[in-house]
Amino acid sequence: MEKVIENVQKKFSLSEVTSAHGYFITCEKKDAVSLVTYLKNVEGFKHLVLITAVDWIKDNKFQLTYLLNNPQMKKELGVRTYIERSVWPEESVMDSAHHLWPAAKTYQRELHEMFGIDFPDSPEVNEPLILEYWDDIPPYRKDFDTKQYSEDTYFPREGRETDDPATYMKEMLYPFEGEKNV
Amino acid sequence: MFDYGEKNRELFPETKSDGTVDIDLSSGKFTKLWHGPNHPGITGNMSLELTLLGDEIMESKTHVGYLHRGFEKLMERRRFINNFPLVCRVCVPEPDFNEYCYAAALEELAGIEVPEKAQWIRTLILEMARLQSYLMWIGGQAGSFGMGMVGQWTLWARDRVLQMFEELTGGRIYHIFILPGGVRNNLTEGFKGRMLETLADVNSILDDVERVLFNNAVFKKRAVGIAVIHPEWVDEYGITGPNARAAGIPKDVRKDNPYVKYGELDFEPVTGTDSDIYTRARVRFDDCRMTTGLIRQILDRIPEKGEFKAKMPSMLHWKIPAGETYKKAECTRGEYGYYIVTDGSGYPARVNVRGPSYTHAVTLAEKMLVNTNLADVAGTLVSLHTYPPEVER
Amino acid sequence: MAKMNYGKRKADLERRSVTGPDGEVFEVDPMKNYFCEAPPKVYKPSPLTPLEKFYNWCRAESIYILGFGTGCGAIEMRPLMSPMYDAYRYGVHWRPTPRQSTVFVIGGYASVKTIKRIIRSYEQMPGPKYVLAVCSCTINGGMYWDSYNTINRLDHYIPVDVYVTGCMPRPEALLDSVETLKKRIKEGRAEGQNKYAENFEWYKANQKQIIKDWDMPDYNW
Amino acid sequence: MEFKYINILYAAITIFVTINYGLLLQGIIGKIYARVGKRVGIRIYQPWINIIRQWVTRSSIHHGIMYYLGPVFRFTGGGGILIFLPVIYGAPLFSSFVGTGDLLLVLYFMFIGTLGMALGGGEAGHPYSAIAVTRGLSQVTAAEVPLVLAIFSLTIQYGTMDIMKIVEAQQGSVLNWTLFTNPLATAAAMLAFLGSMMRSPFDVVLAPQEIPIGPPTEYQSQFLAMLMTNRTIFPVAKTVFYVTLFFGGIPLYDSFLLTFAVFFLKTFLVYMWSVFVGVSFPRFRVEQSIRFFLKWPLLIGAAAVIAAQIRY
Repeated sequence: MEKVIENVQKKFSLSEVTSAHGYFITCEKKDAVSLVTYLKNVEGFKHLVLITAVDWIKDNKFQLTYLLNNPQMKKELGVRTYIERSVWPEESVMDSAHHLWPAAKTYQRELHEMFGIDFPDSPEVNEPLILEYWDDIPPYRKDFDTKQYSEDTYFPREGRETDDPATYMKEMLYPFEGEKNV
Repeated sequence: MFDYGEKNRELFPETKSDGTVDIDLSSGKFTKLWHGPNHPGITGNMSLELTLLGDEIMESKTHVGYLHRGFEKLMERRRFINNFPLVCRVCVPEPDFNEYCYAAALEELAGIEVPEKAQWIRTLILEMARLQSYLMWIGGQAGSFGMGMVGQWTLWARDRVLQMFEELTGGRIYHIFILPGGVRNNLTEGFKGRMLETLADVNSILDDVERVLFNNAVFKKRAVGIAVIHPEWVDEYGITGPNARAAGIPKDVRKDNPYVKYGELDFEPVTGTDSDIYTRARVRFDDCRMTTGLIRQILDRIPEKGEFKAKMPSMLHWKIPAGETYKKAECTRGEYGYYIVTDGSGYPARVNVRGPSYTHAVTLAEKMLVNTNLADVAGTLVSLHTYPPEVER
Repeated sequence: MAKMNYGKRKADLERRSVTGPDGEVFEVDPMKNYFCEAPPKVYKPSPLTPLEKFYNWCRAESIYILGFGTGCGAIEMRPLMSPMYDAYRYGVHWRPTPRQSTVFVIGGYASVKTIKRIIRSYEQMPGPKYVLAVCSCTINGGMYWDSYNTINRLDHYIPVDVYVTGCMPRPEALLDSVETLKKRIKEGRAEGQNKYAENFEWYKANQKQIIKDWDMPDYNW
Repeated sequence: MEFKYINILYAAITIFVTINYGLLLQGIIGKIYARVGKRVGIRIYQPWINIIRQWVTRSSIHHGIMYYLGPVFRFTGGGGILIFLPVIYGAPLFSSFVGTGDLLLVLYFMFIGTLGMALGGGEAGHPYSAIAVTRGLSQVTAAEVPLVLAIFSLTIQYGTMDIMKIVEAQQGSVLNWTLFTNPLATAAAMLAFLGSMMRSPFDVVLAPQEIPIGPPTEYQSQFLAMLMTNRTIFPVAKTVFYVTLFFGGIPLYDSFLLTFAVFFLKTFLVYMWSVFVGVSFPRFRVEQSIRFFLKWPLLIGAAAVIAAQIRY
């Protein structure tokens, strides 16, 4: 695995390599798809496990993760890249990877719908996959408050109290243990 | 004698240069069929939009989202330990794989060592979950071809396994038994004997099913040579689990990246060659048989003494250092994975669930169903063992 | 959503003229209810009390459940059909089409996309029809009380006869709920269909509030 | 045979008795199905409640004139077979219109029920109904071919198309049954019987996992009750038809109990043949079932015709 990362480092500029809990490498946005292509075609990472995004709202960017699997080495390698986080209703844009794996299409459809990240060339990317006529902020973005939305829309039943479990249990159930551990 | 040879393509509409058919609904040659979500032949609450020419499917589109609850969003609002009741509900027939993946990912990030005995009990729970899920699936596969009897028998056997779950965990469907640091409880007294009895019942039912279903001439006629997955598709479409193994590619996370105690167990992944509905059914059935054997091995080797839970910090104030990891397990449908990102607070920054049905039900099914018969839709979907909640979560 | 392509399907719902395979041109209005435009009616029970009692007994003893697994509660429906809990003993059957079923079992949470189908199926069922709401999610949202995509209270959208609590309720609880429903039907108290007809405006307003693409007739028989 | 008005009453009684007998049979078969699946099964009287339940449905909709007439056609088919057959040979009550029509008429009635269902299901306009209608008509046509060949063989053997005479020839000894005098025709007809009983492997018409649930997808309330009544008449009428032609009919004995016992045993066993096959096999695809009927049953039927031609 270290050898693969060395090979990659010769060709692409990696800003970060972590191997504490599985191998993850970070590259620049413009390199991401070509790096993934290289990993697939040369290093044998043929199996696309998932494509997903993380919303780092404080740093104002999206992290995209391509998780690849090498069936020969039986190891996973995550490729991270950061793209600019646009303010809704503007959409962030990323290059599509559907030409490498047909399965990537679905992940990109979901990312477009749930995060508002557009993949311009990906087939059917503009068609909704999960939601129907959603006209709010894409729900997986951190600035979308699902509790507020639910309370406004779906008639919450009265009498339901929500307690923060930490304080509730500290006061009611384990007064001593709770204090000890804080 | 009655082989009509190649289909008379003159009656068909124009095919384009890439082999796809030009679908013009206004020509009156096509029928649009909304297959589901209220349809007994569809696995769960999802729907297929089929375009038919006669009995043949020209285009298929999968529509999911009927079961979307926004788990990944909800998990970001809850503490790590509060998420356990949520994760098991991602996939209803076998919740334990979710619990295991989530717990294992947290342990990895927080650096918690799981005791020996807890690992054995986890292996046992995971195999029992696999067994009950397979038993339900066999009934579904037989039922999709109109043989309801097999489903009755296997569901009885599944209920027997669920009773054992109930004894161990207190729940029939959702167990919430695997927690970070170990499991919730020790084995009950006399559990081994009762489990062996149950396994004997299950095995006798499996023998019956083998006789009635797999040696059935009509079942063979319906299932052999239908809905073939080409081995090349396996990497392209991200096919895992029994679907890949039936195509001759021995992909099994239990063997490839042994987790919990699978490294110490003696087993070989079942593979097939033909990759049609019959082979996939056969691979799953043999896998089910193998699972009963694995449970016997586990019961023999499970240590009597030992801790079943590691010493954990107070769960309510549990903060996990920043990091990201991907943990996977082999469920009945393939590779099940949790990708977790933490930022050092008491809440996860992002949880992404990778269900095997994600590619099986959407991209693969859309490709496979083209040019099959309408009568084979249910059988094909069930043989892929798709399950919608893990697609949309 | 800025770029989501919702327009393609919307065009299918517009009024247009279509040329048939034999050259005939006819007008199609998908939003028009071709069979019946009447709103639901309130049905009065038969004036002959003993007869109505007999009818209600029959309605109670022959329960056709719509085989629509709307949520995770559906997983406990299969054991009901199988040897361990055999619900056929109590006159419970499953039917695949809403036209022929009388009891709708809502298995747990209903997402917005599903509740639209639930309403359609419910309105297509012939009356008197009954609704069993299974799992906590139908009562107050349950586990998903703060989710953006699941409803919290089912009784705001369709009338509910019997609730079953628990997540997930055991098959015995489901059998017990069927017995409770039978009791209510025999006493003549399960008049969900009439309740729906009487409060039609209120139900429709609630439904339209959450379903943003109301591309179906206001009442579909 | 001259026409008497009392025969209309007799025919009505025959049909009424058959409905109740069919419902009883349905309950028993449901029980047997359940026992094979290790269940307790439905209550024996459940089919009666189900029908009444559908009759007392409050709201119902219809889709046009053929939607009304479909169940009527189907009822005509089932009832027509019954009243032109000697249900119990020698009892005037249960052989009301026998002699006014012959075998061909009964065969015609067998088909008209399916046709009625096709028209009614087609009018309902559901795509599943339309698909099921095409499936059903093609399969019934295929299954009819061996049956017609078998009946052709019978007419050669007995030299007549009069049902009364065919039954009469089979009386006396068990060895006089067509089963023993013309086993080839019986075999062909019994295979064709499977195709018309709507049980797997030939239940492509209903096929819940493929096209739920076939032609009656849009039928509800009283229309469905009518169809359910027909579904009880039709199998009984068919089994009586087969018993009459191939298994010696049901003669009238001195004791009522003995007559009923013979009637029950014969129809039940013939019915059980389709149930037995239905429990043990999954469902064919439609073209597979058509090919099945056009292969061995057709050859057996043709052989029966040739054998009858040579022998008689």
